[in-house]
Amino acid sequence: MTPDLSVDLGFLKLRNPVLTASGTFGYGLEFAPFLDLARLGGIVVKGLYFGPREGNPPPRLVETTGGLINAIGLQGVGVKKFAEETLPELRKIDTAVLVNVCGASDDEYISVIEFLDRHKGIAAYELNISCPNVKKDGACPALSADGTYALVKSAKSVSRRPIIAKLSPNVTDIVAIARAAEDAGADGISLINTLLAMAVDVETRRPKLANVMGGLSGPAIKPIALRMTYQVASAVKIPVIGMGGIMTGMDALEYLVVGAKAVQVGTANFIDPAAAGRVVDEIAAYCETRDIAKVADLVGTLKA
Amino acid sequence: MTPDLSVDLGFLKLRNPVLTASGTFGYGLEFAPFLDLARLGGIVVKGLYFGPREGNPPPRLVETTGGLINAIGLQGVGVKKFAEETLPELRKIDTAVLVNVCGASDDEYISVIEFLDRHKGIAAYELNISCPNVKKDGACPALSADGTYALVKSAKSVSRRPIIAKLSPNVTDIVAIARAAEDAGADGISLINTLLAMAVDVETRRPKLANVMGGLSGPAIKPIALRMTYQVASAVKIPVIGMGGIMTGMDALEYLVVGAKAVQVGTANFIDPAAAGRVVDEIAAYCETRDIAKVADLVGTLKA
Amino acid sequence: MRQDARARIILKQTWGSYHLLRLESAEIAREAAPGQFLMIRVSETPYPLLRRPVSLHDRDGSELEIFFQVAGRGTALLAQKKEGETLDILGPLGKGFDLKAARRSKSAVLVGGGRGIAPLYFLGRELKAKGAKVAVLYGGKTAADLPVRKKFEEAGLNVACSTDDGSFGFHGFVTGLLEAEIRQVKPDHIFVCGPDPMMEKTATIALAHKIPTQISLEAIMGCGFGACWGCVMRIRKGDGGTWRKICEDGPVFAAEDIIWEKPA
Amino acid sequence: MRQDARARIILKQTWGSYHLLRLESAEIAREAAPGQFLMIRVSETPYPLLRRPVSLHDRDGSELEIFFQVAGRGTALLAQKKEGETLDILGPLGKGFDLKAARRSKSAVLVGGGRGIAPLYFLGRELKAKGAKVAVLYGGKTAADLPVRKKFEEAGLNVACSTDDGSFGFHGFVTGLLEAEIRQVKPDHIFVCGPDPMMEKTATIALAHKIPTQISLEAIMGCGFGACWGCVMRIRKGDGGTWRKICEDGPVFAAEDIIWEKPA
Ligand SMILES: Cc1cc2nc3c(=O)[nH]c(=O)nc-3n(C[C@H](O)[C@H](O)[C@H](O)COP(=O)(O)OP(=O)(O)OC[C@H]3O[C@@H](n4cnc5c(N)ncnc54)[C@H](O)[C@@H]3O)c2cc1C
Ligand SMILES: Cc1cc2nc3c(=O)[nH]c(=O)nc-3n(C[C@H](O)[C@H](O)[C@H](O)COP(=O)(O)OP(=O)(O)OC[C@H]3O[C@@H](n4cnc5c(N)ncnc54)[C@H](O)[C@@H]3O)c2cc1C
Ligand SMILES: Cc1cc2nc3c(=O)[nH]c(=O)nc-3n(C[C@H](O)[C@H](O)[C@H](O)COP(=O)(O)O)c2cc1C
Ligand SMILES: Cc1cc2nc3c(=O)[nH]c(=O)nc-3n(C[C@H](O)[C@H](O)[C@H](O)COP(=O)(O)O)c2cc1C
Ligand code: FES
Ligand code: FES
Repeated sequence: MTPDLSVDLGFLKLRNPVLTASGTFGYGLEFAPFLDLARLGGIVVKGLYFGPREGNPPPRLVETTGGLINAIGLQGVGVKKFAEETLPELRKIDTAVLVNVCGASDDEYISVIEFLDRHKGIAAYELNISCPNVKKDGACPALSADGTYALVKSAKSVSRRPIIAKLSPNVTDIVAIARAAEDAGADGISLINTLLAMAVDVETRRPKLANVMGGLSGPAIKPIALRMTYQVASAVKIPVIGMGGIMTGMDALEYLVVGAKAVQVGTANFIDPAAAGRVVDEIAAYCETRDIAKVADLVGTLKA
Repeated sequence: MTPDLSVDLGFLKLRNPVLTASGTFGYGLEFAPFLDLARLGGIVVKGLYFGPREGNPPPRLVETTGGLINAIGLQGVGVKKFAEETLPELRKIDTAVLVNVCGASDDEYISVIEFLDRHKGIAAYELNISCPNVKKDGACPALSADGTYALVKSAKSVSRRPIIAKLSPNVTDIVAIARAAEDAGADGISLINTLLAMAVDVETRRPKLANVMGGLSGPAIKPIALRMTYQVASAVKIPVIGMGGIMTGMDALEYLVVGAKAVQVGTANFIDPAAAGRVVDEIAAYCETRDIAKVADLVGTLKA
Repeated sequence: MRQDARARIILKQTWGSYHLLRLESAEIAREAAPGQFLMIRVSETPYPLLRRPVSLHDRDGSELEIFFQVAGRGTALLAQKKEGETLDILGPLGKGFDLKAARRSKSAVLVGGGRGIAPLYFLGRELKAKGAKVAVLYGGKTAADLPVRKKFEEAGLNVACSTDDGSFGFHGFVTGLLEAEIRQVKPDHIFVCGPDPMMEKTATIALAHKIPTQISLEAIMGCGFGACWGCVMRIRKGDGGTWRKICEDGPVFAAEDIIWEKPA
Repeated sequence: MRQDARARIILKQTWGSYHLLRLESAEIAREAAPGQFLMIRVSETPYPLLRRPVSLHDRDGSELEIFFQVAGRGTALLAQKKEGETLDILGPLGKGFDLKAARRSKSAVLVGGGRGIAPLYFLGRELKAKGAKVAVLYGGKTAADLPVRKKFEEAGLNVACSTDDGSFGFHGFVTGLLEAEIRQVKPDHIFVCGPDPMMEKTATIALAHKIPTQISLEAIMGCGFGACWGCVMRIRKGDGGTWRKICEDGPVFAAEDIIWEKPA
């Protein structure tokens, strides 16, 4: 008997709990040659500012043990080009499309939302209040409960679509930030964004990233991300989407067990462009062999 | 020409910049069969509470990608047994011995220091205000600037020996915590302790650690630790001792380049019990081939 | 206790998921005793990160043998090693079996389950050499899980086997064989290594019959030589029991001292 | 552009730190063009984590060749692969060389330094097949860094070599050979791949002589197919230059469009 993989975020029903993480799946279409996008629970597209953005100078990437540090700096095409060229193509694909919303100022977040609100084919906004690669030393709204509350509040006040607040792991008390987002009316929470990190080339005495610091992702961070997902899912009532180092279906299931209703696959997409589809298959296979009729029944089943 | 590996912390001169990290080198003597302890810059012994401690139930360890999560819970013999049985043996070894001081309360930290102050053969105290495995959800004084300031201040007020404050990476603003330690009179700062993390066994739906959460160490965390070491070394005047994922001499040199005056080798000691000695050799070899006369000249040479 | 970074693999045997490696490592072999173990570096990369503990299966002059079953990543990598390659090993580690206690024993019973048979071959040969009468009870899931049975017999140790599916020998758990054995001739010493439930059951039986019993425990190990305090189990020391290090104080303990806890 | 998770290695050649692998991968081979590359999974473990980009060295029916030099962890692992084993590859990636522009060229000069020679063999054969007169300039540190020289000659492509230490051919940089070549017969097209300084120097020379020149760039790559935006360099598009993806818009660019930046 094939298991029911669907999950319900309340504001959004997903075919399965596997989304692709923003910035690791381009605008989605880049992956069409490698997997059937309609098999995904959803796609979170690359972070969008209102206008096109230059991003940071290279080198932008450095590999570490089990991880990847990136300092892309959110280079991108901006909302207009996205709405005109990419969104129509994405609409043809039968999967949930979420837009990762960025802004240099609160106003920019608002303008992005107001602009996209006028275009069809977007299931929800993921508010990227946690990118470590834009301001100095990784500063971003998600580093404080107040900053998070204020931004989520104003986003909710204008948006006609659900808002998912994407949190930063570079904080002392992730639960306090999550509660602030919930109090501000966020429909859901996704975490974690990358951990502020750096690497040095001893020979040249230079940072390996032109931006000096960047965001660490990949399997190396999974234990930290899983811990934070567990803490947040245990503390808030709104649905939580977990991510960080998911490479396999079993990794994804760990997130569900600690309380995430859905997950996002990130860095794995670079290593194996079919990874997100494989994760779906592996979750299905696991449920089948263990006679789990509904994957949603696994959510929050941790015995702790 | 053999390079000069000595480094001067101001309050303490070291034969070379390589210390062993607390809790990863036992009480030191466990490693005598594998390397000549006198070749080390110094030994930081396992965290000591005043009395003997039970520690956490097993499982206490779980391996992750490039990392190790531990929840030992500071099981240990206590200061009396240490002073009577271990310290006399350590005194015979020609290397700096540092004691990692723990406490369930501020008073206990003080009693540990007052007790050890009466015994010879300790070069400095490393104040472990950052162990994530003792209180719930990793709570510890190093999570707040105030907590750090208060504890360091009272420790300094009684101690007749230098105090190194060991910081936690589980914070939003590591620089603020470091400054608090400096303002309170700390003679040095060491970082990082482990990152709060967890892992789950999907089959049993149980955490892989009996303690649910533990501290992540090893190569996986090096990019985060290096970033924090760089931020702190750039912000304070007192010497900084960096650690996190150091496996090789080149890893150690990255820490010196970003501003650490010395480093500690931790998890690597489990994998290769001769690791700390090898790191010393690799640093020496690097300096020799690059005609670097004094390793101290590499400290803080990052071009950023 | 020392490190041999280049212990050469001079023989390899494979039975399905079970593998035997014979290593040339003179100093470690010289110091080795039954029940002790090695910590083996299974990869030069940081993945997997930690060494893996494996018991000494046999010792012959300057040579050591290990016998292991693939359980996951690390043992899978170990299983890929070929003759002529070298291994980075630490050993001999732990206290091993107390042979003094066993010396006086006229009849010793060795109970091994699955991969747990590994340390019992070395032990059995030593006991036999010391003139003890040795009976080996060897349990596995199926006939395919008894690869070293013949090896015991060739060493003059008589072996009774059990399989969970009845495909070979006694149909049932090896603890069933033990109870039968005890009914015939009550042994004056029992040595056990296997899965936790099997060891716990054996302990119960042995204690009921007041037969001195030594059990070789397993735990996830960070270092193997007493430095990380990661491998503890609750062990009585006269007292009500404290966390003691399996790697250093064990891995072998007296059945009556072990406090079996339910998993976390 | 597709994934072939099981491209079989049907031939392996090794010269010191240089290696050549011939792969059976029909679909990717069919689509392949000179200057395109593969992203290769060098390990099934997460270490190293990312795929490694390697140029297409040749294509023959359903077979592909790659030629690489060991530069670190990943290429070292790739160098350990044996005939009969399979590789997980993505390809063909990137735009490759613009052969239309070159079709009219009567005389093309191919300038390769070290491992940078890799894409020029596939290119040279295609140009020759299209009837162009092809001269190959091949530079290396020493004679040992020119392993595929004979291979070019056997393909009927004449090769002039240079070595930094003078151990073979012209004593000096390959750019010296280029200047000499230009003095004799001014080529009407230049194709370049090698270390950044060598490519930058070549660009300067070519631009000075107003010779259309295509350069194959390298960058650290996260994905290889345009998804991570990690591989950018500053490229002119009429405009003053913007960060463009080497993997998708390149790796080959016109010399005049490349803005060479000093390292961060
Ligand atoms: C003192 C001692 C002696 C041992 N002797 C032998 C032997 O002679 N032959 C043999 O086949 N095995 C032996 N083992 C067990 C062996 O160490 C584990 O099977 C091995 O470490 C698993 O590593 P892995 O990477 O293959 O599996 P992993 O992928 O790490 O884990 C697979 C499964 O094995 C469990 N596991 C992991 N580490 C250990 C461990 N240290 N002990 C027990 N279970 C573990 C995990 O919880 C998991 O369920 C011994 C263990 C100890 C502690
Ligand atoms: C489009 C393209 C085509 C290439 N074709 C070939 C080829 O045909 N043959 C060949 O030998 N090499 C080729 N390279 C270079 C090759 O990809 C790198 O040498 C390799 O990725 C290094 O990986 P590593 O793990 O061995 O080294 P690492 O341990 O990762 O690093 C070792 C050194 O190589 C540098 N490096 C790492 N990644 C890259 C990269 N992607 N490009 C350039 N330098 C890098 C690092 O900065 C470091 O200095 C190509 C690169 C690109 C971008
Ligand atoms: C190259 C790269 C680019 C990213 N860009 C974004 C982004 O635009 N917006 C965002 O919210 N997160 C971005 N992230 C973070 C990921 O969405 C994800 O939160 C993080 O990588 C952890 O998941 P992973 O370990 O599976 O990669 C990016 C990550 C990487 C590696
Ligand atoms: C098993 C284990 C026990 C530890 N015990 C202590 C301790 O008692 N006191 C302390 O300050 N840090 C302790 N630590 C943290 C280390 O000293 C070090 O800060 C951390 O492991 C990062 O370094 P590494 O990545 O090189 O291991 C422990 C770490 C491990 C892995
Ligand atoms: S395994 Fe480290 S103390 Fe036992
Ligand atoms: S390598 Fe990912 S966009 Fe070029």
